[in-house]
Amino acid sequence: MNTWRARLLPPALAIVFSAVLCSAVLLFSGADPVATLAEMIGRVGRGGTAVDILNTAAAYYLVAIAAAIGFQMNLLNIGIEGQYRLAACVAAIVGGAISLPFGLHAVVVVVVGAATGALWCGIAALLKVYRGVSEVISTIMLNTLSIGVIAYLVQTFGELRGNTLGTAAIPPSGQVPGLSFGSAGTVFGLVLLSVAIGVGYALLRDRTRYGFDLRATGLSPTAARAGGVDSKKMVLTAMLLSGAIAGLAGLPEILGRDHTFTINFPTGYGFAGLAIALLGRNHPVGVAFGALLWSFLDKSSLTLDNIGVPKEIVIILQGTIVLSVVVAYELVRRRELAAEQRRVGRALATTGGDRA
Amino acid sequence: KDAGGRDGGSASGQGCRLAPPPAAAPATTTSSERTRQPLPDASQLRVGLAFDIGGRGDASFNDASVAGLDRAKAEMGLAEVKELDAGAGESEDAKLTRLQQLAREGYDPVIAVGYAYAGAVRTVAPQFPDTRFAIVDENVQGIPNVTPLVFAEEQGSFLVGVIAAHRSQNCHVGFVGGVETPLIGKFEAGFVQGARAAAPDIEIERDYLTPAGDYSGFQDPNKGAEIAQGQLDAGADVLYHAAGASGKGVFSAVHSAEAQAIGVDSDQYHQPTVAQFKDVIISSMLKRVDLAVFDYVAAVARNDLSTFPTKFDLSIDGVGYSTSGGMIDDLVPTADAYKAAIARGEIQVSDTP
Amino acid sequence: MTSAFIETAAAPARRPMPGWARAALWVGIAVVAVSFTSYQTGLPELTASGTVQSAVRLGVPILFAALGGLWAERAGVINIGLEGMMILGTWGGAWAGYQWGPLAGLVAAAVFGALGGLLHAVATVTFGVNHIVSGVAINLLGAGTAQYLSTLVFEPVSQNPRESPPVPKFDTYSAQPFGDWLQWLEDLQRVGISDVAGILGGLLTGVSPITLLAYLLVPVSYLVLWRSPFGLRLRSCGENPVAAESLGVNVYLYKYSAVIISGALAGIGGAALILNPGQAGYLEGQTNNRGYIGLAAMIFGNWRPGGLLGGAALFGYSDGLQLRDGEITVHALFYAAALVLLAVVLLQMWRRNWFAGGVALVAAAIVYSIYWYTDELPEVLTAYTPHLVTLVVLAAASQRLRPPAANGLSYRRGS
Amino acid sequence: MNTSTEPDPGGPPARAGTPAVELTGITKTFPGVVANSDVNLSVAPGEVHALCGENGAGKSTLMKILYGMQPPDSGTLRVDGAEVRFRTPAEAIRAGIGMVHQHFMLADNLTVLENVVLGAESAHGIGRKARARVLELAAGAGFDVRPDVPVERLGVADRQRVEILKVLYRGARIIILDEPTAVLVPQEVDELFATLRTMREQGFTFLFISHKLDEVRAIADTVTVLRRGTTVGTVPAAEVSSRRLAEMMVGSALPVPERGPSTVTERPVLTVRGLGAVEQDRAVLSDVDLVVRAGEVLGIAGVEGNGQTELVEAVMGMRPLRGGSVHLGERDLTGLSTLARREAGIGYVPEDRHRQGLLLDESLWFNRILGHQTRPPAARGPWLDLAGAKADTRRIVAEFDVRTPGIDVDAAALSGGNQQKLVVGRELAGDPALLIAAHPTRGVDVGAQAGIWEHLRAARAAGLAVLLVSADLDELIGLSDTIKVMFGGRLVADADPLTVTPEELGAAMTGAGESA
Ligand SMILES: Nc1ncnc2c1ncn2[C@@H]1O[C@H](COP(=O)(O)OP(=O)(O)OP(=O)(O)O)[C@@H](O)[C@H]1O
Ligand SMILES: Nc1ncnc2c1ncn2[C@@H]1O[C@H](COP(=O)(O)OP(=O)(O)OP(=O)(O)O)[C@@H](O)[C@H]1O
Ligand SMILES: [Mg+2]
Ligand SMILES: [Mg+2]
Repeated sequence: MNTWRARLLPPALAIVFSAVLCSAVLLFSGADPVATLAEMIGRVGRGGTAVDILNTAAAYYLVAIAAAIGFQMNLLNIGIEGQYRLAACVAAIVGGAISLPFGLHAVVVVVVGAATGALWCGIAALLKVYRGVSEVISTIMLNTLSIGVIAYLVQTFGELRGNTLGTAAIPPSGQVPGLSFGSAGTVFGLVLLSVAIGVGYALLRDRTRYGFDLRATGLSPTAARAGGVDSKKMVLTAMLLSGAIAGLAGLPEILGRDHTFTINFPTGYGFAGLAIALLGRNHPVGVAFGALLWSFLDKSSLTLDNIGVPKEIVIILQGTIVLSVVVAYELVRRRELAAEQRRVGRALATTGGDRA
Repeated sequence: KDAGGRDGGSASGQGCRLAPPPAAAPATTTSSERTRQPLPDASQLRVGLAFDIGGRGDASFNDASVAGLDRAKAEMGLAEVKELDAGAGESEDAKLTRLQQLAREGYDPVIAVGYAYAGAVRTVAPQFPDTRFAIVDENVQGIPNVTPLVFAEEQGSFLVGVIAAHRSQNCHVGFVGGVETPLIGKFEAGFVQGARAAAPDIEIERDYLTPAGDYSGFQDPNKGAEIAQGQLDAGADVLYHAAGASGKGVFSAVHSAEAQAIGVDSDQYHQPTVAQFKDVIISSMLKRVDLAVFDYVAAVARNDLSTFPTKFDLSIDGVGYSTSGGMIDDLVPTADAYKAAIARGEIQVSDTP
Repeated sequence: MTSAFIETAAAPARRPMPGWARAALWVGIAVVAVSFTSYQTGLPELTASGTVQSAVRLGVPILFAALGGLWAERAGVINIGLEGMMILGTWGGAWAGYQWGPLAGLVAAAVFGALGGLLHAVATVTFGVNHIVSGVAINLLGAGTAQYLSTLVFEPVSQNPRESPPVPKFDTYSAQPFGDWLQWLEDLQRVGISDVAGILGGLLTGVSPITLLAYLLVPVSYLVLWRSPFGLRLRSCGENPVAAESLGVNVYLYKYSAVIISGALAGIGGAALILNPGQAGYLEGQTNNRGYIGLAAMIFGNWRPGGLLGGAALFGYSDGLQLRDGEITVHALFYAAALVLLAVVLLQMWRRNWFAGGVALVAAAIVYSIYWYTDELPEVLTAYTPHLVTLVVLAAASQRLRPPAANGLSYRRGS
Repeated sequence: MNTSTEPDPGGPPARAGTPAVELTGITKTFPGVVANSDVNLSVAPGEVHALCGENGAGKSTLMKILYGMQPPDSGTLRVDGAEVRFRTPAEAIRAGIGMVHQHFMLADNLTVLENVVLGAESAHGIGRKARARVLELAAGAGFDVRPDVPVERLGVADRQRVEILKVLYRGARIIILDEPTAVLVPQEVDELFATLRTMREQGFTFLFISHKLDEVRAIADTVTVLRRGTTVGTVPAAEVSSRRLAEMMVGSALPVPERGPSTVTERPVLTVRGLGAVEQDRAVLSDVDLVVRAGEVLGIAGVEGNGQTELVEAVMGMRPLRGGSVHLGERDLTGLSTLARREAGIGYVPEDRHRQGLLLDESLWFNRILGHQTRPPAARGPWLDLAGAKADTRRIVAEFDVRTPGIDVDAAALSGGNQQKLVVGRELAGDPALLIAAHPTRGVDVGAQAGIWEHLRAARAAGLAVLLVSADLDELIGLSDTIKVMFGGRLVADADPLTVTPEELGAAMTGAGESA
């Protein structure tokens, strides 16, 4: 199903449906949905919101790509949450402890982040390949365990600044300068890393042998095996890759703004990543739009306090979008499949099909 | 059917061998003296308030800052207050945005509630040099338009430690922390020192729900109850909690064991969400965020921050203990003696456990 | 004419122990190991009735979630949305409980959870959506809806958008005077007797109706699912829905019922967080991933009621223990683990399975040396003992697990 | 026969003259396919009525309509003279119809008893009474059954008995058997037929589908032939020859695969030595030796489940070995991965094209890449060569007459025969030295079948070595230069395709002595 209709219709339907549902909820609770939406959109033009949306979308994009790599193979890496946080923590510790020339320093930090994410995810991968433990359960457990490991690391290697426990600051040689828009904020330099990862993912998925193996395994493990794809190896490498990309997600903020990992480091990107990957159907461009949409909803929801609308409406909106987008995809898929079968049938009938 | 619950750790002992309290001495200046100067007119001020997670209704420092502003409205005619709420696990830029939004909309002063705003205030304050910022719980220094509102939690906790030691029949008390952060560490440190000062042989249980970074420890009353039950089972009979919403669980466990509890931050005896347990809340460690906020607004209205206290400690009643319910009335002289000794500097209370 | 049946169906020479007997054996070994450890290390907490009660209280919400998972997955629907359904249950329970008392709260929690289940069923059964995807969405929706409703409904009363006002609780009941007698035995501090008394006392005292319901629902789930026509049909939908449909079973209907029941059970799990004595009302974030843990407990228990009871108990016990001086008590668990591993070694030797025995022996040595060379564990790590234990046990045992054959597959009638 | 097994006297006694089942004008279309078109069928009570027809003729579809699993587009159904309309199998069951499916419909994890009583719990519950009834029915049909064994532990013949018990338990009087003998060895077929005869005496009516014409003539009273979805005719089984039946089925003389002149050379391509494999402590392959030479088709005959699948998987490197070696030419493949073996020059037509051959939800050109993802024209180094893959897909579509509107449609949209042609075209691309073809024409219509045979012959003439596994003995005899018979995981006999008959081969396949 390669038609544009089949690709764009479901997300559009889903967003419209979710918007209608949320409008109903808003009306029910006595708020004005049009004003709410106008306020949220108007918000983008104000202050640093546009830049924040972009910056957060970059992080969301990374976690979503990490999720998408797993999804391509029907692997559910629910552990992205733990991977990006642990990776950010370890990368910040290393970044604060070493001293290298400008540029190289940041590269090392990025590599450490990716490696940490990959290793943490690798535990789940090994358990799955060699012990048959469902990655869903193991990554859920690893998410919780990562909290303890982070607490331990920050306590052991961190320092106290006021009331905040954080890792040693990364010196300027390891910081990544951003693109400043004055009072509208600064776009992180590592947003470019997200773009690069996106391009890499697109190439990998559609143009390389590895990407083919990945998709083939996801579509039919049995057919892939008969076609010479080593499924154990694919599970392992896909999980490592997913973990590595997840490990990058916290770094734009750390290298671009905070220069340290504190115990207040944001949470929740991992689950957002799963949802965004679904929204964008694992497609590099689709996921980019999904990340921007998610980030927009997040950032502009901050303004809902101003007009007295509970900002939890945005979580409902996000949940509805995810659910309705998959339902819409399924409905459109069924319709397209039937249509295609009819089309093939007709084509065969005219070329002299062998039946009836 | 169980009647009052099992007497897991209820008092059966004879109490501690108590150390004599320090000699009482004339009290030093208190805030009541300072505020005796006439209140300024704040009707020109529009205050922006940025909450930390928990937000309005947390019955803790968020609510206390609201209370301070409410009083400012009532007594100084404060014109307008704008509150913005925070979300759990949000990223730094959300905090930045919140402060910037308040500053840009012309709110002055802007009060950031919670040390989580430390980085954001450091970033935003220089961008708005004409706006005055205050931050609760973090000693941000070196930025001219930022005023820290910090407290000597360890001193207040010291006093409730003394009270706990005097009230314990088993000579065994407990501390339940929510999340093992440095800030909560100050509560633990003070409580332990206070209890030891009053009863050198006392046994003290100390537990946290979760380690640093896992903020679910402030939001899990069930685990709070289990930890408290564990301490009660171990023999503790007076528990002090600094566990946010998980404190409810502590109170309920204490309640069903018919032991005694000490609240935190505000006077929890009067707090509606735990009203069913009030008869076991013998006291609360008071952290007067309301007072600090009120004083700060007054100082801003007066346009004179030079005499504003650098730390709200016992000497200016920035921290203290409550006596609501009258369950510790007999201990007031003792506690006040310790209080005076601390205020005089005779007793130094360390802020790390 | 008869030979083929005899031949292919003939049981292997060494008839394996029935599942329940094996489970009981291992429970026995674990209890003995822990009692012995408690005696050796001088830590009565390990088997104190208080610890066991704590384990029960912590385990009950997980048990409900696990039962919810069991019902859904036995009908072939993976339910990772348990967490969201649990959250809905906490909200519903607090809302109705606040107005009409705990019993109404329990019912409302079940209804709210069931609504989440219904949504999951619509998505997965009717629309054939990937079960995990739907579950993730329901977790988002459950959390968002509860927060939104809480802002609308609770804030005016409790002054806090994240909390409900206090909710009336169930009373607790104890098997008196049996409980006192057990307490007396426990206080004697005699090896073995006191431990068993502690464990029994913990199970039988301070029991609330919800806990009782949890105890009951395990055998009831077993009887319904394995001993009733309804259960047979339901399970057949998880094993081979096409076959079931060909025999006139309305697969959609059974899947819907199963997922809705699953949601209701998860909702009751949520209610257990607010209606049991000593617990607060609704509080944002209070489920704290217990739904996921329930799912893990169910997998751990091999999709069987008795097994998931074991999973929930293990989780509740290690959580209860780590909350009581975890640095020391969890450390002592290493000693118990070494003992259990020794039992495994003996068993494998007896079966002449030298390699497995050797591995277990090495593991026992490692675990014991950790115990020997350290005095306590860092608290930041012991806080997550239950999760680590789950992971380790799954790694050791998951190859024996046997999920329903059609679990997670989407089924469409007539294709 | 034990009289206690008398079936429920629930149904009305069949009156002579009223057909037990009468289907008139049944039409059923699937997207793009007319499966049944104006089918008429009349089955007398108490007879065994056979239904014949080539693959895809619409037999299964017709039976599914009778059993309420699929609604007909038009036409009427009568059971015992009364017009019925079944929306679900439950309604058909209530009308006394039972069906044993071509692919068993059993839940492996459930016990025999549970499988039998499922859906019919209202009769005797699921407890003691049900067990007694099952044992009683089994005894009546001459089965010995252990109700508490999980079905997964049963062999095919026993599973079929469970299926029959299911039907009996529901009190069915009219029983549909869809290709019941496909999976059975001849002795088991005999046992089955004995059961059917007994039950026929007791008044049961059977609808019996089979491709094996001599079986049909052995058991059936009447035969109806379907061709391309419509009824060709109904004849008494006693009066019709197999040849005549075959002609009715295909409309002309049966196409026989022609071998053509031998092209066998002396150059060994595939050499397998001492191959062994085990599964759960059971030897599924032991000590298999074989050599396939360039230009040779080596056929493997065997009843399903005797190690053919395992042999193919072992040669393809998809199954761990317990011993032995696999050489391609001089090269030792024993430790290599499936991919490396494919790269070394093995093409592989798997036995189940849906599960193993195709990515159904992807385009034809994407499917072209599968198995060739490391080689031109599909790939260049680590990169895919999409243009090359598409061009080669167009070539396959043209050369192999794959009927499709284009190469961008999903593989799922093609009919089975066209899917199979695509798979064969793909596996013959890149000039492999060896082709492993497992059931290359299974479920494929005659036209496609002839096309596939033609391509195999052409490739063989060009020097390709072929290892052919097939359950279709005519195909095997017609195509192979050498035939080996597999039984119980061993190669037990050789046969010369020039002289061997299907009957002799069939005997050898059951392990009954050495063949010619
Ligand atoms: N569910 C379906 N959807 C689409 N087409 C179908 C479906 N079921 C059957 N068909 C088509 O209907 C035709 C008749 O199929 P049917 O299964 O009745 O054949 P059959 O005579 O049983 O063949 P075989 O001998 O292989 O069992 C086939 O061409 C098949 O492609
Ligand atoms: N849903 C479907 N869509 C398209 N084609 C189908 C569908 N179902 C079946 N077919 C085609 O119909 C053919 C026969 O279908 P069916 O499922 O009845 O197989 P069968 O009769 O059991 O075949 P076999 O004898 O090979 O086991 C298959 O070759 C398949 O390609
Ligand atoms: Mg501790
Ligand atoms: Mg068929």
